[in-house]
Amino acid sequence: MKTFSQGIHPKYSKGKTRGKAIQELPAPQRVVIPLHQHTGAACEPLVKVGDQVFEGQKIGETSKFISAPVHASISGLVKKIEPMPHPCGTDVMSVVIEAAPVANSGLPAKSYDSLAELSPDKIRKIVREAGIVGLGGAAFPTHVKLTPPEGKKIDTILVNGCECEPYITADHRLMLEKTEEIIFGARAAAMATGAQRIIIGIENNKKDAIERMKSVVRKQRDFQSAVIVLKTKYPQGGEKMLVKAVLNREVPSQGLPLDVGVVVINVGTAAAIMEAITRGSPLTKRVVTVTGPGIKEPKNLLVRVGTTFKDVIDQCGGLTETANKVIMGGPMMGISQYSQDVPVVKATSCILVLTKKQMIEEKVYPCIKCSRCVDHCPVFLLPSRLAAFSEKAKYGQFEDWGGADCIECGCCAYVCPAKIQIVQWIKLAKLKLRQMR
Amino acid sequence: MNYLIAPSPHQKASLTVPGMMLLVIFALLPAAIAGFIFFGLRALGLILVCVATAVATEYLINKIMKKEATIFDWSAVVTGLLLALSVSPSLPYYAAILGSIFAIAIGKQLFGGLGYNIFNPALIGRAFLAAAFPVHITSYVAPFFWRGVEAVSSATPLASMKFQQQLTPYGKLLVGNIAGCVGETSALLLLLGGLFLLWKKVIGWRIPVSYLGTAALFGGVFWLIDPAKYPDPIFHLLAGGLMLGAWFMATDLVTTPLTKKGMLVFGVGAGILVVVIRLFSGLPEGVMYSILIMNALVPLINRYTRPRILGRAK
Amino acid sequence: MKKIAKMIIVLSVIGLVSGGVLAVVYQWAQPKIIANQIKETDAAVFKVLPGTKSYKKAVSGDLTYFNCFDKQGRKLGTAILCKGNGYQGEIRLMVGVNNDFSKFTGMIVLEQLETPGLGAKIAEQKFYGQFTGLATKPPIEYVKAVKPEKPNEIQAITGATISSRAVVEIINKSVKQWLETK
Amino acid sequence: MAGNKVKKSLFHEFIKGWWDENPVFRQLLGMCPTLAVTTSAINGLSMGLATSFVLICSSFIISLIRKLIPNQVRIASYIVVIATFVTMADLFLKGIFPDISKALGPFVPLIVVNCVILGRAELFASKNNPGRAFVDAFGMGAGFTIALLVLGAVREIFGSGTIFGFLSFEPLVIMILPAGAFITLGLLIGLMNYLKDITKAKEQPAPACLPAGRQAR
Amino acid sequence: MDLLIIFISAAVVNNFVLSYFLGICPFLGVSNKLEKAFSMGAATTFVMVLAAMVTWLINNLILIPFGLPFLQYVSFIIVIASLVQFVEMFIRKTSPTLYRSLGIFLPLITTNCAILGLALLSALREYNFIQSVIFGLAAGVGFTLALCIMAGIREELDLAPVPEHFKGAPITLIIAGLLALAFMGFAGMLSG
Repeated sequence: MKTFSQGIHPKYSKGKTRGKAIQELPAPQRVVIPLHQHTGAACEPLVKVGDQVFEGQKIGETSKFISAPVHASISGLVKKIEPMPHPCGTDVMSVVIEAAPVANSGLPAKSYDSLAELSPDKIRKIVREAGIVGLGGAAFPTHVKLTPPEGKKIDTILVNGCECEPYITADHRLMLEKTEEIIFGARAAAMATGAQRIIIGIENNKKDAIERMKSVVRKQRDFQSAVIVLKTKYPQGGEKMLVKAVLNREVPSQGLPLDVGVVVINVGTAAAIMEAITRGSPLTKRVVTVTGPGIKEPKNLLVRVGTTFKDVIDQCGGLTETANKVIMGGPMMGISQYSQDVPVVKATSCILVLTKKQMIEEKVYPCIKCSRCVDHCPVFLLPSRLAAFSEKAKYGQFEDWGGADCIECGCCAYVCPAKIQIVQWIKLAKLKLRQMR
Repeated sequence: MNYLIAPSPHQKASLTVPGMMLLVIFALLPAAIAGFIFFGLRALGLILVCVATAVATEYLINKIMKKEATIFDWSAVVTGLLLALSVSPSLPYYAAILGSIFAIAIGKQLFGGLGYNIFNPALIGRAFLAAAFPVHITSYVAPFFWRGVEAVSSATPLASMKFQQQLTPYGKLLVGNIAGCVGETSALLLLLGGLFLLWKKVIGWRIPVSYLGTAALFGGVFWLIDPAKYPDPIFHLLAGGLMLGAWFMATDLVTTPLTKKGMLVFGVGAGILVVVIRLFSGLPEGVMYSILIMNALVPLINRYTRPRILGRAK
Repeated sequence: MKKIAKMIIVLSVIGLVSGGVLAVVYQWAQPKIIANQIKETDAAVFKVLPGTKSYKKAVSGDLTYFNCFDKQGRKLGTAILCKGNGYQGEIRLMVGVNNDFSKFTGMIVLEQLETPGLGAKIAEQKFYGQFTGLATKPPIEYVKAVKPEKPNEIQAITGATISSRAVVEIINKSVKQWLETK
Repeated sequence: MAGNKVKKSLFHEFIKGWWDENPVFRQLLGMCPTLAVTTSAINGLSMGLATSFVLICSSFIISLIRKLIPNQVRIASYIVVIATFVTMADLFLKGIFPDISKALGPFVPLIVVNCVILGRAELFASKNNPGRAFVDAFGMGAGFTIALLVLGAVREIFGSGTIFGFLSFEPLVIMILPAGAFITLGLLIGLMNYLKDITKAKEQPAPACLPAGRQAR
Repeated sequence: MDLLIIFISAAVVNNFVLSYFLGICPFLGVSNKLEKAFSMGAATTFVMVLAAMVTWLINNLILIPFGLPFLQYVSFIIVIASLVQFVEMFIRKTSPTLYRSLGIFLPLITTNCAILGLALLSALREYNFIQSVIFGLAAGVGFTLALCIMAGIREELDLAPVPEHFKGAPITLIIAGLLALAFMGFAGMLSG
């Protein structure tokens, strides 16, 4: 079975939601839609306070290439446009919409039933207009990925069905319930990039998804396609790890998968592409796994972007008594939240609530150079060393020892017996280096 | 409601630094008990004195430097215990006290405390004693001497090999009823302790295996050249402090390389050095020096054995 | 050009003055240095062969020895200068043998670089005194930790076997060499 | 640094080498003999006196002839002067104190390259009149001797269990070994730094080990 | 065999820095960065080999035959100083890159006591020409070895909270002491 070198085997804790079908969360009364939900430039608002908007209407846009528009996820009135808390920890200019009946239900969206009608450019345009970004967590605008630069040939679309973060089962459910849609989206991506081959990589802890995917792939004719089963290991879902595991190609340092002829898209993204093409609907909803020991009834929910965490959590029976940490994303790379008032954004794959039991505060010891971080770093860095350089503000040495190649997966901090916040130190140094330039 | 804010990852492995130290202490216990059985109350006294002095020194230095007390990371206990196990059971108590103070104060705290020392503190203490009290540190007593009236001085297997070309039977070397340091005589119990640490993943296999392997191979080469003059590889492995050194000292996390390749380099280097010192220098035993010298090279080893970063040119 | 000339002149003058001054000092010191060396040899020879009043230096190959005579000019024996490698560096020592070459009359360590407090004990009376009266044949041997029994045995220093062994080997080697030249 | 801008009092020139600008503890100069010969107090003292002799004489002579020497051959001339005095000291010791000469071994001739001497020649004697140069050299020599004596005494007390041959207890042999020399000096300098800090809040940076004279050609 | 013993003795067992205390100044001054340490070591080794040759020639062809032993120190130090000067000029002319990496260290070598110490020891031990050269090479290698080990350790210590008063020279000296302690393992290697 294929996999990459090093990495870790955390406790996966996916059992609570693995078997639960995706339920759609009813439209909330109020949504907060940040104008910056993706990697790249923020959007400018296209609406004013008091405007009527309908579900699916584009409310934010920018002319920058690396960016993606945002859309209203409910119909109603624009209440305010001002900086609001964002799950990434900062305040971001956001459009607040309150549900209200609106006269205009929007233009009939143009949709296509078959890919044959579409040119690569057309697909990219649809993807961009629909505001699709990578739904695995990084939120990189998908149309950018589908636009290979001059002279770069893409041969493979790699569909990422690893979902290596513990607790999260959103992609797992999608692969079970929207298999055809995912394949359709992947084919669209292949068309757009000129790739000949589609490979779906799934970790072997999702046996049912593998079977389901295989049965669909078998029927697929226009592209050479295959399902590759991968050994369960974190962070297999990282692009570089996945490309290495599946194709044994190494994404160059500081490079992208397209440098080695690969485009990696998440299964959720593929499904969203299909929605945009066949139904003309922009990305206004996504699947969120709401789980963790602090949630009364863990679920997989289809949630409108902009719904506050509170609304989502309430739908799952609320928090337990002992809940004390709310995280957007998985336990390895997720961001802990100050309140439940932040909205679900396009990158929210999971709302994880942990209790005091998981949160025994760890005393930090000096690094004892046990080399566990080195043994587990999937990109072969010396993380403890990088953290020490960062701590002593030796950014030159940090760079010399390859600090910029860190993918911030958190394996080092996970295994560290001294409980040093290695990832934080590395992130800090990377930030300082960027500021110096 | 206030939620806890903490950086990712939010899930961590359970092993902690004090936990690792306690495991090391646990793994050393069989050898320490064997020392007590073979060398009597004197050995137990030495162990207690070394551990107590090491901990007290650590505590005092923390106080003087106004730093947080670090005695509960148990590393000072490990240092004291290792030092006690690697000295002769007849070492006077005052020497043991001085050695422990030197190990903690100069070998560890002067570099900034746990995690920053370049050399293994216990070995620094041992090397200090070897240089300060050369006679005490090289006088050994026969095991079970406490049954008799008076301590009988006796040569270690390595010394009898070096100076009289006398081999000691393997059985004795395995069990440990021979003259030697408090905790180094029983190769079998040390091996057990080492395997326990390996199983608990406190240490890796690379250093002990490459160290022991190189010592056996390199020693074996000389044995093949002249079996009459040089001891055989098994003798190399079982005699002296090699087992203690390979499993508990050369694997000291702080003072060994970070990289996998580096660990192999470390083990091979130490293995060659130990054979060279045993066979060609004036000393019968070279484990301590071989590890200390390799400790000094660790920064260079780390630097030149850095793994290739994923995606960087080969 | 003038500058270079000045440089050369100044340096030469300094050099000449320096050479001159040193030559004078050397003239003054040289006899004293030689006298010191003689005094040292005297002391050593007199010590290893008690009763010596005069001696004659003899050199054969790289071996130096002194034939010693008493007040009446009778040959007392020979003091042999021995050298060889010790634990850490060269050891130079002198042994005296009596005229019929039956026993050693004394030994003294002239120079050694052994470990202080350990190997350096070879320069202590307790160790080198053992050689006085030792039988010359068979060659000297050393024992460890027990009292020497045979007439050609000495006890090695505890913890400094190598240094003790080195001394024994150096003496045996030099004496053998000396016997061959006789 | 050596007080060229603001002339210090002669007394201050004399006393500075004892502590403030102690060549060993504060300027870290002349480390080789400091470490090598301080196995006993008497050796340290002898070495200190021999070095002081060379330092004083050469500083005085260099200051006398400083105006005659062209800049380019400055260092070469200094070295010759220093080497001359070193040879004199060496011959003197060999002639009169053969035991001390033996104990100090090759470290007597190595006074030639003791950075204290060339450093004083370059930084002070070449810029000051013979009187001041003499006083400065005397102070520095005294400071150097004190440092060596202290180090020698410490090492002798612990290493031989004796002081000037008296007193006795079980010695720590390590103290007379090279390792002991390094560690003792390191600890002493650390201690001096600490004392300096508590006696004077204001720290003047100790000059680097290599005096400016070495960089100049 | 004889030459091998001279080499191992000077390079490892009786390392110039760690057991003869020669070259301590550069050892303390230039050991903070590995690249610098290696360049310094290489430059010193080069000069040492040359100095070993030239001083041997002077000692055995001029000083001894003409009975001028009292000029030994003066002539040796002059030879070393001019040698360094000459090497520097030569390197500057022939290889600017080498000059850039070694050049700044060359003037410092004149007063490195290891060079004069080498010349004196080699004269004292009455080595022949080949032995002198090997001795010079070994001493240089040993010096470079000690310097590089120290530089590696000091780079490591940049990351450590060494007590304030012990930063710099004190901790370097203490490490040198511990290194000397470790190198004691080789003691007695050349006996017999």
